[in-house]
Amino acid sequence: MRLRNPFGRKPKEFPSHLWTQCPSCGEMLFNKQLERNHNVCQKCGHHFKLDAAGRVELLADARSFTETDADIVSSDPLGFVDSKPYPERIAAAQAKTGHKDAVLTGDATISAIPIVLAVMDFEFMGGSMGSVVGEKLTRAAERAFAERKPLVIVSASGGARMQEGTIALMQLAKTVAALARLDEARIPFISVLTDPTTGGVLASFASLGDIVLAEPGALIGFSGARVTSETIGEKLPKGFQRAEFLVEHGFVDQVVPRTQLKERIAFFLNAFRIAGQDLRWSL
Amino acid sequence: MRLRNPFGRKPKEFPSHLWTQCPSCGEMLFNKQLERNHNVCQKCGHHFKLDAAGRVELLADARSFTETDADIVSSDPLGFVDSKPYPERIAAAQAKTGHKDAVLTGDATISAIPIVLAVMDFEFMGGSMGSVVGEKLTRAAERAFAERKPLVIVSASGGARMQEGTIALMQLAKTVAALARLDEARIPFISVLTDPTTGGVLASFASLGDIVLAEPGALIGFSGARVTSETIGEKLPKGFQRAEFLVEHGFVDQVVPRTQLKERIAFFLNAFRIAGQDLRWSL
Amino acid sequence: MLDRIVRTRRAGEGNGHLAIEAGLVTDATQLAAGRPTAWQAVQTARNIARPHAVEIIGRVFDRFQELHGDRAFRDDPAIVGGIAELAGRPVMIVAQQKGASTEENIQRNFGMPYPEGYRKGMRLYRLAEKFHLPLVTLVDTPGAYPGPEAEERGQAEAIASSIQLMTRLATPIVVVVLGEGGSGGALALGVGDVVLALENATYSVISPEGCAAILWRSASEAERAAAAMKLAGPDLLETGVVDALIREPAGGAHTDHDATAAAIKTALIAQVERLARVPIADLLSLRYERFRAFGTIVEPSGGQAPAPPRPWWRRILSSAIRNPTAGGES
Amino acid sequence: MLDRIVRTRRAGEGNGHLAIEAGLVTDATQLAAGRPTAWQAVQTARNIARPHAVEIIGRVFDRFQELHGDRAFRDDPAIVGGIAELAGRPVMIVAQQKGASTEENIQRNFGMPYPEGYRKGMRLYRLAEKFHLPLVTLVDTPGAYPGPEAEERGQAEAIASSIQLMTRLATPIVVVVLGEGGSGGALALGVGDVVLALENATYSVISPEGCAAILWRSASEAERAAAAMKLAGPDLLETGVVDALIREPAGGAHTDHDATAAAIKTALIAQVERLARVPIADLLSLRYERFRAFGTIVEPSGGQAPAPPRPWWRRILSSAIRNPTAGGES
Ligand SMILES: [Zn+2]
Ligand SMILES: [Zn+2]
Repeated sequence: MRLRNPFGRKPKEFPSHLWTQCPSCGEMLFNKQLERNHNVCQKCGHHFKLDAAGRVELLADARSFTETDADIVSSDPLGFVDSKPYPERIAAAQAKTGHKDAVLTGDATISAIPIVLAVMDFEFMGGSMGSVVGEKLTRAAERAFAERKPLVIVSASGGARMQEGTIALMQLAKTVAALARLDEARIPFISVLTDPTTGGVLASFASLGDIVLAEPGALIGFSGARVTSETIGEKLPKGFQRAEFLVEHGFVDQVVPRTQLKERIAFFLNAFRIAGQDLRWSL
Repeated sequence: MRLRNPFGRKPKEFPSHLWTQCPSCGEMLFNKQLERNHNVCQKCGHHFKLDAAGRVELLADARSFTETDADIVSSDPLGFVDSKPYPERIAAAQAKTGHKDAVLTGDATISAIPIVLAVMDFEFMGGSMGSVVGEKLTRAAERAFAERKPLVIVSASGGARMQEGTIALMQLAKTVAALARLDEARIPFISVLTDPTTGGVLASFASLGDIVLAEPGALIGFSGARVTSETIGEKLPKGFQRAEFLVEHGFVDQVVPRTQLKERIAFFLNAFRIAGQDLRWSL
Repeated sequence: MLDRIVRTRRAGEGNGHLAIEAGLVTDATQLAAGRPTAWQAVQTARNIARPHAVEIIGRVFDRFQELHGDRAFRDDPAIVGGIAELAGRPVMIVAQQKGASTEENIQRNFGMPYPEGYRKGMRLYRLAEKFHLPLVTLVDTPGAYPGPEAEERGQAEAIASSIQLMTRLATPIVVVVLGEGGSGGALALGVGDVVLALENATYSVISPEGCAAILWRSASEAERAAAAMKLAGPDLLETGVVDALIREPAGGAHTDHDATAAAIKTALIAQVERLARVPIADLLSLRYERFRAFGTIVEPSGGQAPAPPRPWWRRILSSAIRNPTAGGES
Repeated sequence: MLDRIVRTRRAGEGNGHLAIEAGLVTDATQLAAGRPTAWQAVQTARNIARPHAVEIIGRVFDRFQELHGDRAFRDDPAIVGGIAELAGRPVMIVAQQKGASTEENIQRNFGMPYPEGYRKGMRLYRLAEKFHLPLVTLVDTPGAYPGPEAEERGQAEAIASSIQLMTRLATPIVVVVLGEGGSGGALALGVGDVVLALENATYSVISPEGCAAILWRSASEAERAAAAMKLAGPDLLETGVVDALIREPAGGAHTDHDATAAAIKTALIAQVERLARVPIADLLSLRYERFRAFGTIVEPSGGQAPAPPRPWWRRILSSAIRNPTAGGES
């Protein structure tokens, strides 16, 4: 019988550039294999974070993704400086991720259904939403509207980007206004919540999917658990703000393991598409 | 200083055909004066039940009420007999109230605003809704729709009329379907809940007012408090299913003392009427 | 002066748009002799071994994907909803779910929904309308839950709103009463273009026990109350509450879940297919009239009940046609 | 290759439909010299003696009739709504209410709404739309309540839905920020055709304390954070977050409630009167564009941001005009 690798212990024979320890089951996972499994632990199913490129690969049909608005970048509307200037933070995030900001948008197909796809990247300044994320998502929604294609947004965000002040807050209204037009036009919007989806992103577009799916164990909430816990000065209920908790409380349709996500999205898009083809309905 | 009449004691010098004791404050009230005050205790404001005729007098402008569909009566679709046949129960209720069934409907004005008015009478078989109540309310809503007049329904009911079986239940769908047309046409519907409004009446038209008003202390609920109490086998919270409780829980807009009811309804109808006159709105 | 008796609709006469499909019973005389008493129907409808919604869904539909939650308070396990395929056609399903065991019954609250259950249903109704999915509802409940928390969260409001939404939902609706159709809590899922019921299902304004407790002042008179209330399948056909019955296997649905599901599937495919061919405006108009017609009254004046007004969309459509040279409008 | 800088809208340039009304400040240079620091504005906006919504409503409107409840769970005292008259015109009011005392603050939850508060607001928004009542909202909140029960009942969903409903509500909306405009919890009442603010009001993406705790890892750096976030009146004018400021009495609104209310009343009457003359389709289109324009980005390709598509109602209206002989459509 194989000995279980004790949690938290990381033997020397597993160098970290090659191996990752699963925080859930303690298993040492070979990085290449983990990546091939879309960052899901083969042993216990724990979902590691997945960056935007990995997310596109997971969901879009091979070679179907064409990025749009790839080169728009944030300016510094407020001249914001905390421990370092905002432009330096952006530059660092760009260097780290290879992307210009915290969302990739583009056209793609999912199981041959043409869609507009947007995926957020938590690695880029915590997936925070400023002018660029707001603009790209709004353009994505407007393109979905103009071309009558379903919109799929995969969220991963700590909320609005403080360095853009109230302008960042206004992105909540800007994005959901564009979604309102999709809604009126009966164009499907599927929202996928991944770990973590919190703050202003959850309080805007991410909550408004016709279908809302979430990955297992994803942290999903309006306020940080720390704030909430301080508010009541006591421990929070078990599983608080986790995907499964949100299903119980009525805000998420399904928790879907990452490996089934593409097929599940395709099912819903197909159902809406087939039903919508019945022209007798349009009164 | 005047001595307070002790609760529950009814001195001989107050014969009951002339005097009524207030169950809330114990005051002996002279019947004629109580009636002039629309059955509200002058001392403590306790609201006694008010029959349909008194309700019309309270709300409609003097001589403005024209009853409609006054003569339609219930048949006995199921041949229902419990301790006595259903037709005998109806006959007894008709003799007692002077009306053909548990609702009066008609055209009226409230502070000179033309409306369709319906008032239920709890004295008629507990204000229960069978075919006649359902038909008269539906015709009232259809007339309000056809003539674009606001609809005001004052409810007082124990629920659906068991003696008409499933046909009584179908009156819930029949009445709310007619209200749906009013809603689409943006014709105001004001629902007034009086003591008691329960069961199928609350679970249909009575809950669907654009504005929902209730009289102080009125019992308002879906299930009888006895059923609810048995369900949990314990005492219910204080004020459970009373009008004020329903305001706290979000289902009633205002508790309005009977003496202010007419003026309050007129305020809302006027606001909707004046705003609606602005034709630029009709897109 | 002649009394005019306005009668309630009957399945055979009033509906006018339900073709008699193979296997459906639209006339009680089609049923075998020796039909069960009302009380036997009540017992059969409540039999814990009877197939419940989830079992029926699994046998009738393909690729069911459950959707959870009311987007406001809680996911109510007493109401199950989601999207599935019916013979290849995507449909929305909203169903009441009793348990097949004590454990499941506790989890499902014995099929008695809370207000949030009805609100989940309404969310799915709207989703069905938005994406043109026909709606199938499965009714099986002793009634809406009567507990104090359900009262606090607005059981009556939820039922009223759900009934109203169904009366105007712009997509075809087929209702199937599987077991108990318990009062307003059942009707909240019960407004459709076609209402079917299994042969031994019941549909009543109050439970027989409740009726007996109030009118006979004794719950033990439930059997008598059940008979008086005319709540069993053949009665429902007679009063038009249901348009047709779906035959059960000889021993009752609980003796053969597969055969029961197969009969339901045949009926649903035929009805959804038929309704999907009707223009939605006509469907809404007919649905209004279906429920408008319920009631048995006597109008001594001989006065005519006012004709139901033309539906607003008709009036709007005809008033929108302003071009006097356009022909064809008479 | 020339970088194209897409700038955020500014009150002075982007709005295009806000006439400079007497008494409104649309340019920060109009303000007195020696304007308060951001931190002073934060303190003034939070002053417990500052007039709160209910006091303003009583002074600005006539015959206010409060409407209670979300029709699903609870009446939230942190949100006050109802119908009143503004110079004789019926309007709907939805406002956040802080307390003027510790007792009232406890009752009002310090002006921090629960999800049911936003849902009450949404019910009233829909009622306003249904009956053509212009909507006035008054914003004054530290933020939506962050407690666990608020999370359980969907604080984020409620805010998102409320924002979205306001973006398409077919009635004129005037927003007035009275004191604290705290993040998403404020924006849930903050989407309007015109957004005004009292001179010392603030509007921010997070509280200065929260920002400091995260970015400076010390809540005591709140003063620095307040300045960096550009949350005070003149900053909001500059970024176009508000269209105009309403002057406060010299010592601040808390020194003279009557004068403050009078200034608000003058502004509201003028704005509601003006907006009521705009066809609703144009209003919705302008409202979309008002919020669509927020954001400051650099697009190195020099590519043009796509023109916002024509609103769907325009496209529907023009495609509905099929008669080729009809003139006037170019
Ligand atoms: Zn693992
Ligand atoms: Zn008294």
